[in-house]
Amino acid sequence: MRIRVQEEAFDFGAEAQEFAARQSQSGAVVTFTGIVRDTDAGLQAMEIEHYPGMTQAQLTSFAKEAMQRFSLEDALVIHRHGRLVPGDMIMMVATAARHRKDAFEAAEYLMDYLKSRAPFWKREITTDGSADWVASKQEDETALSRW
Amino acid sequence: MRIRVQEEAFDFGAEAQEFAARQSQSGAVVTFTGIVRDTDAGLQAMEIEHYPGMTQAQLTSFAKEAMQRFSLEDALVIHRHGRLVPGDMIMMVATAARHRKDAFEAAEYLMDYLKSRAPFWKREITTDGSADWVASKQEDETALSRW
Amino acid sequence: MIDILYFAWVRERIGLPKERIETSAVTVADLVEELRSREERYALAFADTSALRVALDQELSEFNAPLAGVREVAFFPPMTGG
Amino acid sequence: MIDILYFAWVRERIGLPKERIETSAVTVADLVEELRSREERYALAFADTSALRVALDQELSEFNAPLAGVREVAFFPPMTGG
Repeated sequence: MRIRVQEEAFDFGAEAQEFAARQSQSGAVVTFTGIVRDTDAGLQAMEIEHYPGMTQAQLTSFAKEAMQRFSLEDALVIHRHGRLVPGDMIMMVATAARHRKDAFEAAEYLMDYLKSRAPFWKREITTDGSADWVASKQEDETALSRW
Repeated sequence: MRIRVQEEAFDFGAEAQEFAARQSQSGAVVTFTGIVRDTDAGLQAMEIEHYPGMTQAQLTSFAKEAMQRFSLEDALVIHRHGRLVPGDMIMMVATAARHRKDAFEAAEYLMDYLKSRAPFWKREITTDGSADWVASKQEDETALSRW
Repeated sequence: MIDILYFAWVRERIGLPKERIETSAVTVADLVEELRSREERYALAFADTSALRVALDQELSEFNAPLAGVREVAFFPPMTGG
Repeated sequence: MIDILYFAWVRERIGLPKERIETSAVTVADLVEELRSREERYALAFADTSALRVALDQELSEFNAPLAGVREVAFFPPMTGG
């Protein structure tokens, strides 16, 4: 299980490959990657603030819970903070399990918790210079009730 | 949308990276990779037979349906046939959508159809030399009823 | 003339991957009956059609489907892809 | 002495990321009341606590939680990770 919170970019392909290659018992590997996408208003950058002392511990606790709940062989979470531009990868999770159902559900579980329970806050800087904090979505809160 | 049925190995990390990088509208990319895993009986190899005339068309039709149903920006399916050994990657799917729910569901949809409706047949060659066709699972058939 | 393809253990039991035959069978089920009556290995392969799947011209179909116009019939066990 | 941390728009409204204060507040809600009464900018930041989340010693908590033994309190809007 590996958890990384970092400002620098990560190499999604290399991380995904390495993760899949180091599993010995798992027939199923699922990855999720979040990418900064342009908005209708024109996005110049996305700034991600976080709570340094809490982030790593919180992500570790989600991953531990996922490992147990979905009988994972392994899990990986990488989440960036700082300034990102459209096309940049924000974060990724990867899960490895014997069966695909567990690998899929664990990845969705991690994403649902990352969205609403990990101490990150996104701000969108539009091309006209305005900066707006991204509002949390009710649907993200609702998604948690599934678990 | 790309569909590849091939005997040779594929580079999962490079495919995943390239797939994620070529999306311009999607905030969410999900990949699934199937890996040959060892069995209790000791697996020497897995041989995958397929129906050449039908495979490509069938996979294309699943991917088209997934594109529409889950509003995908893109989808990728790669499936190997021939002789594989434990640790080899059998196949991968990748899906790109604006929202993570669609990307996840589309990948699961593709996997459920690949498992039970794509003309591949697996045979396990154990270390003691016996060769057994893998039986289809009732749970895979049941999984289809979700869609 | 119709091409018949066999895959996986159906191919193994019958002992060949493909054959071309002349048939007047109206449905897939008729064709199966005809094949079964040929030889023991066919009877064995088609003993339980609930364990088999059929594709007509490379599309999944049913055993009660008509064969009119069909050029390629394939018999195989439930698929195990992914 | 207790450390109070502010994130995102809470930090912006209050105008600082962190401060150390002396308080006799028993619960988080008491502490919020105390802060609100200090200055307009606090009153503004804490106008609607249903829009806020709180962590005690880096664990998510509730506004009715006791502060006894707590060394670090953090206030922030609902999280938007992923």
